[in-house]
Formats: sequence, C-alpha cells, structure tokens
Amino acid sequence: MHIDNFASGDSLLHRLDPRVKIIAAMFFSVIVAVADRPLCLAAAICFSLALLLIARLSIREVLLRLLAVNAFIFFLWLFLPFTYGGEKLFSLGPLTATREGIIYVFQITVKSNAIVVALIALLGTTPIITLGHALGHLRVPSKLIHLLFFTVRYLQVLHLEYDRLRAAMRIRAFRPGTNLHTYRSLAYLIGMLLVKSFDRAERIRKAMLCRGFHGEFYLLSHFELERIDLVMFLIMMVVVGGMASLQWIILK
Amino acid sequence: MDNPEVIIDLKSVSFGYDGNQSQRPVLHALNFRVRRGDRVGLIGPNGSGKTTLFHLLMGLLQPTQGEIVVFGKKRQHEKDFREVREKIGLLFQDSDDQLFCPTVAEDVAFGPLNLGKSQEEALEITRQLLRSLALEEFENRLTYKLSGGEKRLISLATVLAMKPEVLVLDEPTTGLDEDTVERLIQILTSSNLTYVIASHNRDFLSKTTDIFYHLGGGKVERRPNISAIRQVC
Amino acid sequence: MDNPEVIIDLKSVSFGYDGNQSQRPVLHALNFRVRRGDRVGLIGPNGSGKTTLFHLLMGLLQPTQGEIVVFGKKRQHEKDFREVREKIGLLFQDSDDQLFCPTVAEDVAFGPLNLGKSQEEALEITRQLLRSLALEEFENRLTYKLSGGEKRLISLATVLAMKPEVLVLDEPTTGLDEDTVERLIQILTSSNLTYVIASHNRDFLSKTTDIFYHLGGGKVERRPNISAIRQVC
Amino acid sequence: MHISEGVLSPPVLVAGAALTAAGVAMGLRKMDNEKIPRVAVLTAAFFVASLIRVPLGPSSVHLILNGLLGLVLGWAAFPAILVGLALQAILFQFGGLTTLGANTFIMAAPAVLCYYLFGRSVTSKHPGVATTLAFVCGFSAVLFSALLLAACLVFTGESFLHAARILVLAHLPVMFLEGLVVAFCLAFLMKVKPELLGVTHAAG
Ligand SMILES: Nc1ncnc2c1ncn2[C@@H]1O[C@H](COP(=O)(O)OP(=O)(O)OP(=O)(O)O)[C@@H](O)[C@H]1O
Ligand SMILES: Nc1ncnc2c1ncn2[C@@H]1O[C@H](COP(=O)(O)OP(=O)(O)OP(=O)(O)O)[C@@H](O)[C@H]1O
Ligand SMILES: [Mg+2]
Ligand SMILES: [Mg+2]
Repeated sequence: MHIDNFASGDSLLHRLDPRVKIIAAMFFSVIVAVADRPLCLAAAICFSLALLLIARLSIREVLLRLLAVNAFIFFLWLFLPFTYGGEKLFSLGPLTATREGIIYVFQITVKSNAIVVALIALLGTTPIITLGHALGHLRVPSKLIHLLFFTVRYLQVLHLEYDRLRAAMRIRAFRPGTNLHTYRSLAYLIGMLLVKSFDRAERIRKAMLCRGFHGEFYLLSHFELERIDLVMFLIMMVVVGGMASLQWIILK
Repeated sequence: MDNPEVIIDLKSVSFGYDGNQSQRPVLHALNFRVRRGDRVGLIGPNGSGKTTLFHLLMGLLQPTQGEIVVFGKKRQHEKDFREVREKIGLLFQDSDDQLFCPTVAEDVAFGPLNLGKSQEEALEITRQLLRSLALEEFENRLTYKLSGGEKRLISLATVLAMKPEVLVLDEPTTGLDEDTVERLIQILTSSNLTYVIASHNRDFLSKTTDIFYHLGGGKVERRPNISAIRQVC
Repeated sequence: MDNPEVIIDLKSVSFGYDGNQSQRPVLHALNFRVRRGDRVGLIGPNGSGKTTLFHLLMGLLQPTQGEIVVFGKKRQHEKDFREVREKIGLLFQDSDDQLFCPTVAEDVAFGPLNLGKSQEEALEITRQLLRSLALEEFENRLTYKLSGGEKRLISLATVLAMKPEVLVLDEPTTGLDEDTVERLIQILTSSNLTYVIASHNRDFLSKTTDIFYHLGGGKVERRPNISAIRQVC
Repeated sequence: MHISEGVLSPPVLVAGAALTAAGVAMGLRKMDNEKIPRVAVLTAAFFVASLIRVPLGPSSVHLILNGLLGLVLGWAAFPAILVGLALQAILFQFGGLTTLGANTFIMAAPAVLCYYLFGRSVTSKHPGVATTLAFVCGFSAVLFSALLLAACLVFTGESFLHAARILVLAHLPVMFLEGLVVAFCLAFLMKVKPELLGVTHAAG
C-alpha cells in the first residue's frame, strides 16, 4: 500500500502552505463543478495543467491515475449522447446521438479531469497527515481529524496483516474463482481481519491508558504563512475569481 | 508495604482469561517483587504469561486473586493505577500498538501532554529527549513510515518522555538488528532506572540485567544466574 | 534438471527487499539443493534470511536474480508455482498468520478443497488426519481461541492435509512446550517425507534432521554436523 | 461506486453535502474520544477489505461492505465512510472533493439503515434466520446505495435515466455477491467474536 505517492518532491507546490492549497482546491473544485460555459472550462483546464507543470509530477503517473478515474466518464459516454435531447448528429441503429448530448458529456469530461488534475497537483503534493493538520487549523472537527490520523496510521499495518493471511491462502493452493468456496474463504479472511483489528484496537487503548490518556487528544502542528504562500494564494484566488466571472458575468 | 525499598510487590496473584478454552489459569498464586535499583531479567517460554504479568502490573488487567502493591500502596481500581502508570513505563511487545500518533513528535509529546504539560513544555521535553537519545532527526517523521527498529526506539522514547521511575520492557529486542540492540543496551545501562525486561534474548539480558527470574507454570522463580535457566528458545 | 533426484534447486539466487534502506541484499548468489528423502536442518541468526528463502521457494517473493528449479522445472511465474504449492507444504513462522477459518475443521479442509476435493472428501481427509495426529478433539474448536502451541499443531495439520511431498517448516518449535515439541518430533520422524526445517532449536534439529546448512551473509553452506555451526541464538 | 467530479448538478451536490454533514455530526456525537481508535482501526480494516478483488464471472469486483460496516459501526459509519472516501480521493483520486458529500451519503445512509433494520436480528440464535438476514443486509445495502446513486443522477438530469437504470441493473450481481460475503462473514463473527457486533449497541 502506497500512501503519499505524489508527496515526495520539492516543487513550489510541494512547499506551499497546505491551508492555502486546501482553500484553493475547494474554491476551484466548486466553481468548476457548477460551471458550464466553454471559456470558463477552458480556463479551468489551463489552470490545472499549469499547476501540474509547477508541481513537476511524473506525467505518466498522472495519466495512469486519470485512466482509472475516467471509467465512470467512459460509461456516461455510452449513454448520454443518445439520451440528451437536441439536434440530431448521427444514428447508430435505433440510437440517435445529439449535438447537445455530445457537448454535455464532453463538458462533464473536461470538468471532471480538470478537477482531478488540480486535486493531484494541490492536495497530492502534501503528505496526508499534513493535510489533516491543516484541516484541523481550518476548523474541521478534531474528532474527524483524529479519526483520519488513526485510520491512516493503521492502514499499512492491516494491509500487511492482510498480505500475510493472503499468502497463507496462496500456499494452500487457493485460486479465487466464481464459486461459493472462494466467497466463503474471502469472507472468512475479512472476518479474521476485523477480529484482529478489534484486538489491536484494544491493545492500542491499553497503550494509551499507560500514557495517561484521559479522553483528550492534542494537535501539535503549527503552520507559518510565508510571503510566497500569500502571493500564491492571491494568484490562485484571482484565477479562480476570473473563472467565476467568465462563467457568470462576462459576455452574459 | 513493610519494606520501603520494595516498589513492586505482587502477592499471590492469579489470573486467567475467560476466553481461554483451556481452563487452566495463566498465572497462579504468583509472587514477584522488585526493589528500587533492581535490574531484573524475566525469561519464560512463549505463552507463559510475561505480557499478562506486565499488564496486570499496569492495571490493564484485573487479577482474579491476590494483591498488587506498587510504591507501597495496594492498587485495585482504575484510579489507583493512574499514579502507577505515571511512574512505571511499559514498553509494549508490539510497537505498532504503542505508536499511535501520526508523527514522532506528537507521539513522544502525548504522555507529557496528558500529564498536564503545556504544548510548549511537552514539545521541549520531546526535543530534549530525542536529542539525548540521538534520535533528533526523527522528530518530524511519520510514525507509519518508520522501520521496525526505529519504531522500537521511538516507542522507548515515548515511554521515557513520561520520566518514569521504573521501566518495564516486553521483549524489546524482537525484530531489531544488532546495531539497534547495541544502542538499546547503551541507553538502558547508562540510565539509572529500575527496570524489568522480558526477553528471549539471553545475550541481551546478560548485558542489561543482573537478577534473573524464570516464568513458567504460572509462577516466577528466582535463579542465581541466566545459565541456570534451561534453554527455552 | 540434470539429476532427477534433486527436487529443489536454487541456482545463484539473489534477493533484497526494496523497502530495506540498507541496500545490502538479504540473499546473495545463493545455491541450495534438496534431494528426495533429504531431511535438512537450516540454521542462521535472526534476520539472516531463512524466512525469505522459504518464501522465494514458494513463489511468494520473486528473486532479483537466479533460477528456482523445483521438481525439475524452472519456476518463474505465479502459475508455475501453483504446482509447487500443491507439492511443497510451508509452515509459516507465525501461526497467527496461517489460520483464518472459524473452526479447525474448516481450516484443515481448506487445502483439500482447493485441490478439487468435494466437501465430503475434504471432511474425511480432515477427520482422518486429525485422528492420526491425535488432534481429533480439536475438530470443532475455534482457531482464534487456540493457544500458541495448539495453533502450531493445527497449522501443521493444515499443511499435511494437502498431502505434500516436501515439508518446509519455518521455526516450528517457537512457542511450543516440551510435550508438543516431542509430539512434533514424533510426527516428523515417523513420516517419510522430505523436509527442510529452519530452527534455532539445536536439540530439535539434531533429532529430526541429518543434513545441516548454515545461512549467513546471504549464502547457505553445508556443514558436516550441527556442532560445526556456531551457537547463534 | 463513486460518482466522479463534474457530473452532478449543484442542487444535488448541496443536498448530498448537507445530508452527509448531518449524518457525520450525528456519528461524531455518538463516538466519544475513547472510541476513536477502535472506529479508526475498523475503518482501516474495511478499507483494506474493499481493496480485495473478488472474482465475478469473467471479471472481478471490489466489495463495498457498507451493510457489514453499518452493523459493526452504527452511526459511526458516516464519519468512517467519509474518512475512507476522503482517503480514496487523495490516494487514488476516486471521487473528489465536491462529490464527497453525495458519495458518502450514498454509501453511509444504507449502512445506518442496515444497522437499524438488522443490527439486532442478525445476531438471532436461529442460524437459518441469522444467515438469511445477513444475506438480505449485504444485498439490500448495495441495492439502496445503487438506488441512491441512480437518484443522484436522475435528479441531475432526465437524460441520465437510462444510464442510471443500467447502473442499478449492473450492480445486481454485486448485490448477490455482497449478500453472500456478508452472510459468511457474519457467521464467522458470530462464532469467533460476537462482541464485534455489539460495538454499535454499546455506542448507540
Ligand atoms: N486476550 C487474550 N484472551 C485469551 N487468552 C489470552 C489472551 N492473551 C493471551 N492469552 C493467553 O494467555 C497465555 C499467556 O499469554 P502472554 O501473552 O501473557 O504470554 P507471553 O509470555 O507474553 O508470550 P510471548 O512470549 O508469546 O509474548 C497464552 O496461553 C495466551 O494464549
Ligand atoms: N517485508 C520486508 N521488508 C523489508 N525488509 C524485510 C522484510 N522482511 C524481512 N526483511 C528483512 O530481511 C532480512 C531477512 O529477514 P528474514 O525474515 O528472512 O530473516 P530470518 O532468518 O527468517 O529471521 P528470523 O530468525 O528472525 O525469523 C532481515 O534483515 C529483515 O529485516
Ligand atoms: Mg508476550
Ligand atoms: Mg524467519
């Protein structure tokens, strides 16, 4: 299990204050998610690509991710062009594709990919734990933050436990297939994983007691806004604001 | 209670897990005593109850019979053990259970914060401790990215951060490479803490401890030296 | 391949974990050969790579270099190892990782079911095997609630249920009491299986095996007898 | 079962976010600080379980397991699933920020529903009854999720109707699969560690 895939790097975006990145990502995502005018979407794609370049991430890695993300979009391409009313473009047997339908799915595709790329460039470049600390500073409930921290902390531990049990199954000639034996065995594997997690949670509770835990958690991380953070924040807000005006004000 | 020097005194303690299908109790009328300054090695085969013994001592399990006297006071209820846990530091057998905070600094500071220190004080204690253990480079590392040996050392740091008077270490050397074991020996022998170590590693025990007990059949028995304990591993 | 009697042949196998920050590979150009009927003991200090070697042999890890030839065929891909896993049974070092079904009977029957046996056949094999190991009372026990020693024996049963030609045992005696160790010696010596045992327990090895190898510095070397291998544990 | 960014209309996004916020608030209220580690470790376990590829005919699917998660975690299913999806969004870029609310609700609401519908009855002493209910629980959790997902799409636009219908139908085999897995898994838990299913009731 790889966590923080894109987080190792030393670009401007990697070093940027995570609070700035989170706020920028939020505004950008929301604007793009509700926008539909071509100019605004074009600007969104340009902004995302610019971020990607600044973050200096491996293009190959990013494309691989996008491939997986676009499965749902691909599914929509199979339907929407034919079910969205409008001017007929071409026919496939009984199905008629409309111009508006194609434009609509294309729009969705652009929006979806623009947001995902921006999220990779902005949020992917921060270790997930740092994001958690930043969210804490942005007033996300602390219970939620600690839930996130504990979950991330034990993700690998449990994944390794899973790997070992899975290896035990493999060496006993287990070959998954579409049959009850497979489903039963995998269900047992999951059951065992849950039971072991439950026991581990109990041991963690004891370890916490031993260190004087009495129901309070603390967040220790502090961030300092540097000048560059402010500058980048302003730039990104101006761009996002520009996109919003392309959508709602200009050329109305 | 009668002797001020005795700091841990388990008197005829018995314990069995209900869940255990084999009805035999894990510990049976066990007596175990540690005096200030003792450096105790505890040897016993897997499943003999070393971890159970330590958990009883810390109040994480309740004995079915017998008394647990720590620092001259009989300890029975959860709140009796609060003081025990401040003064006795337990290093868990599995570091993954012990390092539960996202970053090393937060994990080490967790104890001091719970003891009522302010954020700044806790952070100061953490920095100082990590420096004294030559672990300062780890301060901002993420706990889930540490190797097994690193996890062990940081776990020890989290325990030491509470400035305990007694250390109880549950198989501290499992999975450690030789260098880390050396470092651990160094840290322990250069401290002047009272400690109890359960370990299968005889070499390690003979270098760090001078009083040896054997745990088996639900009882502990003192042995004059480590070689008087039959090879168990 | 040239000698029909050789059933396991590792040729110049190297392996290192990527995650390992110390770049030194665990196994380095290692050669290891087992012939039908061999009863091999493998000794090496903690971390020398015994477990790694066994996992390579079973196809759970891929060597960075070298060839793994088992039953006369070169094994490279997942599907090459399917046959290997049917004929070589591996007992994991940690029995906690080997049992995952709710009851002992289901766990023992898991292997035979994978080999295409019907439910009835698998149950029959399970009963018979448990009886022959004098473990019949365990049939309906929950694997999760077994003690360490019991888990070991049942794990061995799950492996034997696949009727392997070769057994590979990774430290089978850790955590076992003397009676259970005796029982294991009995089971092994009365079988006429080929087997390879990694263990720190010299006494056990000298009773069950007659060919001794030492693993260290990434290589295995044959030794004339067990006392020619320096005390490691 | 994730809806990508950029698909849903603003009203659906807002409704999803609001409902999820309410559910998460409820879940957090019922989960005091002492319970966080337990909920988190189980969340991590469910996360790992959802990565398992389960063969289904010529292809394979990932399990959703929200029915089982509901039984084990009760209202804590909301924060647990929110954290799980946030992690997926950041680690694998599945789902996203603006859809986090809708996606969480799609999975967590059926989980909580299952907790109320089946929480007690799946622990029935009668094994036949327990198994059947466990199957129904696993099956219907996915069914409800698929229906919610379809509803999100259809509320976004009439033109999604066809796609939504196909989506629900395509999930039918997954529903059977989930039913089976949850039934087996529950049988395991009832035998080995029934306390695990009691977590919710203690928390409730
Ligand atoms: N939570 C539990 N429920 C039931 N039985 C338990 C539990 N924990 C331990 N046991 C059993 O109690 C006995 C003593 O276990 P304990 O972990 O104290 O031994 P140990 O000496 O620490 O062993 P090891 O060297 O393996 O760490 C074992 O037989 C074990 O199976
Ligand atoms: N998953 C892993 N990732 C990285 N390094 C590993 C991993 N597993 C083992 N190692 C390292 O590889 C080396 C060999 O480990 P291995 O478990 O094979 O040794 P061993 O001889 O079986 O030891 P032991 O007697 O403790 O079982 C050790 O240094 C260990 O730290
Ligand atoms: Mg122990
Ligand atoms: Mg090993």
